[in-house]
Amino acid sequence: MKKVIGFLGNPWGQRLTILVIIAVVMAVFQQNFFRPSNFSSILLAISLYGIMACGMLFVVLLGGIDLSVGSMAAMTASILAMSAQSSGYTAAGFITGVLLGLAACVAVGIVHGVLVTYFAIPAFVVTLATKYIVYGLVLLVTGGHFVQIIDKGILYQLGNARLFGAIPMPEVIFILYAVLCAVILGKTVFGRRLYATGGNPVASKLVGVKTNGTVLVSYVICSISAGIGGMILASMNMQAGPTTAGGYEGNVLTAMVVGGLNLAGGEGGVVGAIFGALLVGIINNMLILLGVPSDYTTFVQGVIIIAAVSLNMYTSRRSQGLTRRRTKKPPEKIPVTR
Amino acid sequence: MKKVKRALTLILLVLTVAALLASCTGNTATTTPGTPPSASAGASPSGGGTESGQAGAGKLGGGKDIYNDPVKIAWIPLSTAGQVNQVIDLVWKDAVRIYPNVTITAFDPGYDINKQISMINEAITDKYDAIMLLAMDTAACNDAITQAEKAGIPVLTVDCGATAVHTFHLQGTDYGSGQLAGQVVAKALNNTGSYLVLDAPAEQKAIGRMGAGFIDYMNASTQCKMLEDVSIPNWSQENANTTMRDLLTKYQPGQLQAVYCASDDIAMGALQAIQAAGRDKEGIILYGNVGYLPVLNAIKAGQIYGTNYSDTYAHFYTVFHMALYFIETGTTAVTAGYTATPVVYDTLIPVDKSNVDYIMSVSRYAYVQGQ
Amino acid sequence: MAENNSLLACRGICKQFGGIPVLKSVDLDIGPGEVHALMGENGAGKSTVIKIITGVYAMDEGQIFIDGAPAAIACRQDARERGISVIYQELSLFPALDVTENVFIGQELSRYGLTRKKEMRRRVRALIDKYGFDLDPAAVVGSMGMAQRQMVEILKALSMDARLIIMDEPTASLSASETEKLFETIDSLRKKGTSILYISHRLEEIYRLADRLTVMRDGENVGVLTRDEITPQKVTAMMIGHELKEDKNRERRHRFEGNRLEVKGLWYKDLLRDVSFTAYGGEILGIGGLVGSGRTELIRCVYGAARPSRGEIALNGRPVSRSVGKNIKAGFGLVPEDRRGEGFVPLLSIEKNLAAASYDRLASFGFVSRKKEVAFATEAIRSYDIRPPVRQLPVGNLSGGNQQKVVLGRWLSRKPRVLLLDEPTAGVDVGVKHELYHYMRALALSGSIVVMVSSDLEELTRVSDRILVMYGGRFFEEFEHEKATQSAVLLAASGQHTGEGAAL
Amino acid sequence: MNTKNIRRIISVLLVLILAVIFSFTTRSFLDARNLVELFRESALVGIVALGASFVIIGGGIDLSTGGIVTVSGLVCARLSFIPGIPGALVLLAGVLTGVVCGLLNAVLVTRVHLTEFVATLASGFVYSGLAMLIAFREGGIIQSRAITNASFTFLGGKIGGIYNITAVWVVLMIVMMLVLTKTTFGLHTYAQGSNARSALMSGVNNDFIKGSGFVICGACAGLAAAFVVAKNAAAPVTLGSDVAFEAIAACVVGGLVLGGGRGDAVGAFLGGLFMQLILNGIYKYNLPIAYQWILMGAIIVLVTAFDAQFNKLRFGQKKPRPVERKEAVV
Repeated sequence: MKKVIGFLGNPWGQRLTILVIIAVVMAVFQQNFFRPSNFSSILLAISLYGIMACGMLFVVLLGGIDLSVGSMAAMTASILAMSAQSSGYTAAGFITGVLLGLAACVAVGIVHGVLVTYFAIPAFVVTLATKYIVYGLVLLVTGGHFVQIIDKGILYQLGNARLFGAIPMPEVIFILYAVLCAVILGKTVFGRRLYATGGNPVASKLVGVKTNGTVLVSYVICSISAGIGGMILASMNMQAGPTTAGGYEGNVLTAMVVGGLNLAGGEGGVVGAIFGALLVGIINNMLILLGVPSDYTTFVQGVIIIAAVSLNMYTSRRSQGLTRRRTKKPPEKIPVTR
Repeated sequence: MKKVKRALTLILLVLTVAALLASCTGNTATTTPGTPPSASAGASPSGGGTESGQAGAGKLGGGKDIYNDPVKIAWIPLSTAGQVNQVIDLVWKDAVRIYPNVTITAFDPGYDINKQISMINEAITDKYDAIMLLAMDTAACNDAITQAEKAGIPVLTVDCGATAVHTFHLQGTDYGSGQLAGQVVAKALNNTGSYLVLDAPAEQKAIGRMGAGFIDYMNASTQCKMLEDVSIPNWSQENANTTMRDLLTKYQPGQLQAVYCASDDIAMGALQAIQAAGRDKEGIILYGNVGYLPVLNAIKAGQIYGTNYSDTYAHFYTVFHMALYFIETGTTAVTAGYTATPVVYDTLIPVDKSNVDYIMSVSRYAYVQGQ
Repeated sequence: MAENNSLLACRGICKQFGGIPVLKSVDLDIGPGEVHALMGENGAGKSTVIKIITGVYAMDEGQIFIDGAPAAIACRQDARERGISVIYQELSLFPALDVTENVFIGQELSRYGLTRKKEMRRRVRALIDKYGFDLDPAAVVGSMGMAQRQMVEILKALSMDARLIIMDEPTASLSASETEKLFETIDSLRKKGTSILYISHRLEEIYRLADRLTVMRDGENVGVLTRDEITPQKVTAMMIGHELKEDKNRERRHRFEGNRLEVKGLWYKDLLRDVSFTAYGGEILGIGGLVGSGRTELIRCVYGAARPSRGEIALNGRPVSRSVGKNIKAGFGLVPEDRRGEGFVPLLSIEKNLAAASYDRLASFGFVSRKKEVAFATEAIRSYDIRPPVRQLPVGNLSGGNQQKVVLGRWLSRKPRVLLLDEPTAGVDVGVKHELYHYMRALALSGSIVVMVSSDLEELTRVSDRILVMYGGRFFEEFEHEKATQSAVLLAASGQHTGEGAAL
Repeated sequence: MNTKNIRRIISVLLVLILAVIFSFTTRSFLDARNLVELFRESALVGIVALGASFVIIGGGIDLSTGGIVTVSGLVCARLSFIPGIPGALVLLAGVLTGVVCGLLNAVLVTRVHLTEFVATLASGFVYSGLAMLIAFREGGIIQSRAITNASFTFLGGKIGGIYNITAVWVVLMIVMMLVLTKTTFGLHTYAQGSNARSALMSGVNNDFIKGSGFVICGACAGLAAAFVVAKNAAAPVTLGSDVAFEAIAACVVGGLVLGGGRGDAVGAFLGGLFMQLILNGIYKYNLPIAYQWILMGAIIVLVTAFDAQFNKLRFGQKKPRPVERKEAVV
């Protein structure tokens, strides 16, 4: 038994067990699951909130959260669509649209960073407020209507073109973005600083890490990822408006949680975020392939999240932390005086 | 540093209060709440020229003079963000241009049932003359609707009605559209084959009954077999795309002959999925609803079989005129003693390759897109 | 004192942690209404005794008598019921609650769940008047100063009608006026019959307060002195025991005139008043003084982690910048006092913690070169013998000594020009302690400046070449290595000149 | 003038400023019917905010209140169709559903040791999913059915000009103020929010306090749902769509701090009222709905920025730690 708990202890053990369970279920009920076209459709389905999950990872590693990813995506989608439409779908219009959108993301990211570090407001409240504000701004800018994208020019290619004829652009961008985030986190000095600040901000300060700067940049990266997701969505749907990417923060948060990331910060990597997004995608795909009536999907998703997270929490506490922690601190449980 | 932050926060707080004051007071200039509504029972009929040639009709009966008295109409949709709203705003602009004394206030519940109910209450408190409503739930708004009717405010519902008795209901595109689509698709499949339905979001199926209409028709008068009725969250195109791709994995070539989509967004999503899976050669019949421009173009290109086109512009223009009529005659379900809500069915035109050019020339959508 | 009339008597208490004996048959007698002081160097076992008396740890052998009768104290609750309560250095109050609520938390007077606020407030006011505190029962604790918070803690103890209050270093973070107020409080407590076990390093406090003083060294009590027997010389001699002979093979040290750190006229809050000193390369400069005398703040100002109100700091003539990052590049390094809180990142691996400060060398254009990083870490693990030598192991799982080696290794591998250390060997087992001294010595001999703040008198006198003792926010006395004795340093730390060193 | 009063005055001021502005610049704000409706409409988020304030003061957070409202509403609707069942019993069933959901949250947090954020995020999905399972169906399609049980819909109406839900909201607020200030349970909740470790040391049973916080929050959500369903005589499946976030925003505007230990029920009450006041104002001025979202977001940020600065000023502690720093488990 000891070895099994050990195996389940490390993250890869958990991920493998979950995947094996899924494979067994699908082998029994719906063999089509194993078709290559199914995997590419899952990858396409998760590529958008996969990109956002990679961005959100930077913030979660610092113990923060970003609820405004959905509204940010709607903002950049609308900006891109409107700038393309107004410029007659020229390449210049497309470029300005992209730059404008990203600039708006950077601005909101900076606002998040400043409010969380210098004004010490919890990230939950800041991003909840900006979610409302950004949605309001998008409503104002688009007048509440959807902007149609008629032309099949470069804007269309962004979301619908296929690299080497087979791989859709959103998947390509998702894979590139995931690699980029992995490199930033794993290979750059900024990545090292991010993990240090997430694990112990005071110690990082004493080692020369500008913690406030790191937090600010990670909120900007999270906003930019949401923005990129929004732009791809606009081009895939050939339209953009205030409710584009509605409710995406729910999927991204679920991906974070199911991916085994600990929301208090300091732990987890791009692989965890991607696995989380993949798992969410696979679950949705399974529910449809198994013919689960749509009314039950929310219920099943909730139960699966609880199961995945409890498994993750139970095993990691059992195999590493729990016993060690108990001896270090004085006995937690003392008799209640009342 | 600390003093700077504290000062900054205080200034910001004062600024918001000032902005509040400015935005509210500044705003009052445009609307005219200040002047009490002239309960002009006996306003003299003014022969002001009206576009629709109702010269001299003046006042029919107990209500207001819709040509001169200030009239306030509330428009409460599911949410103002959406495809169809562009045309609706166009209708209100044209309507107000013709009847300058009428102001139409658009609310935005943002798909939240509690906000919609409080907006209906708001309209009652502010003594609007009529409420045009797209009910979010067939039963939840009943109480508010009956209160409005009792307060002498006619409630006109559009597309999504309510079970409570109210003044007028214009049955739009949903159940009827499903039935009509059933006819067209059944003919195309000559009554055999299996189909999929990409339906409204699970919680909104009650107010978007296209899927139900389609399935009822298919079961009643054809041998077509329904494979699945899948709801698409948020009516969004990308969700339709991913769901359709999964369904295509499930149903291999030959197992699927037709797909009925509850809205044109969903139809475009399904089309993208079919093209991406390289199965557009199989001749799967795709049928949409409402008739947005992108779908009309796809029909022209032969990628989508057809859709039900309803002239949204005329649709809402009718509701506006009915509202004026009720205001003018002062009739509500209570005063007229209705025991059931009078329902008028809107015209639906099935569009396919043959008449798509004609429809595009007539459709307000093209006009709107072309701006 | 005869056994029977002492409030609390401990006989032959032994305790060992993981095989290492911490207490070797300790005896302690505290009479009713007596202020009994307990002194001893860090690691003499003082805090372990307290934890046993208050039921946090169980003792291996020995007996505790209360009012002459044997008493078994198994948990915090037993101690509390027998009237023993303790005030730790970092207080355990609730900033959001008011004084009354803080005092009565956990033992509220209540009828059917409803708190009897008026009754509790009346009791608190009665206690306040009885002992002459100036506290308002309804004031919110969060907005109070340190002294007032301590009074609330005392009130809390008194509210459990404590007959013995144990105070652990209470004046460490108090200003002079606040300390005076605390002494008045202790006097009024004594008059009312409450006995106090007072743990402190400050000799002048002991003279003023203590009726009796027990001195401990290396887990044994060395003797009990009554008030009139207490003299600085006797106390320090008991605390230090035999002076270690000079270790002969001590390399001749010579000063690198070229590498010097000058600090002139440093002022910082009310802790540092016009502090000036010069540290030279090639020597280990020890900084003595008591807890809370401003030593930590001094080296943090030098390092750039704290911002002094006035004063200049120069390294070889060039002014030192106020940003930690620039200083690190310029060759500074700091081993902080609170290892767990400020020393390392527990979740990150040994490798990443070691390399944390050296990415200016291990990375180019923002990209970390894995090869260099791995080499850097392996080299550090090998040369500082960090065990277990597994690069990927999170530092949180290592033992105290190895954690300190990681923190020290992080700086030593950079060959720093100035290394500042704050209590480098606190809580580290003896074996690792000597290793750390060796590394510090080697760094100094290579020409770097090493400044070590320490409360461990033996470490201070044997390791440092020159010792500056702080007292009252200023440098009080300077000792050369040859003439420095532990007792002289301890006396200097309490503001007593003994003539060995040069008065500053 | 201790800090609690100052923070409360700010909340009252916020509400008063808006009320004064609206009464002068619109014709219908001070109209009796509008005020009565305003208090009824803010009662849903208000009552849920009261429940959520217990969890927040104890240092936690509850994202599942939306799901609880929806599932409790549907339980009431289902039960109301049992012939002859008294309305009060249906109401009680709604509250019990909320309590059961709160219990599950408590078990997830205290026994399964999930963090509050993750546990309630997931349980929120479970409850709204559950609601869809027990919703009324006609021909397989979710269709909310009008409730005909008179004794139940009576509860949704008015007694003496004031809606029952508003009266219950005010009474609940008073009861909660008493519980928070006058009982040991309330004191322990504050203690746990203010300094969890030393609360444990002084004998506060943290798991019990945290658990009962979730149960109270669930009960309040169930109660609010029952009243709203009684008023509308229908239980749509989208009843609680974004109640969870609005309730937390209401608490924050009312002076509660997400770290715990500060703020009280009056703050949550005023916060709930303030949120609806903004909506009410927006409707009056024919302001495009965009301003509603922008105004709400701006005010949340401003009030919390002021709070954070203000608390640092009063308590002088280091930056309040939003997320309790995790002991190194690995």
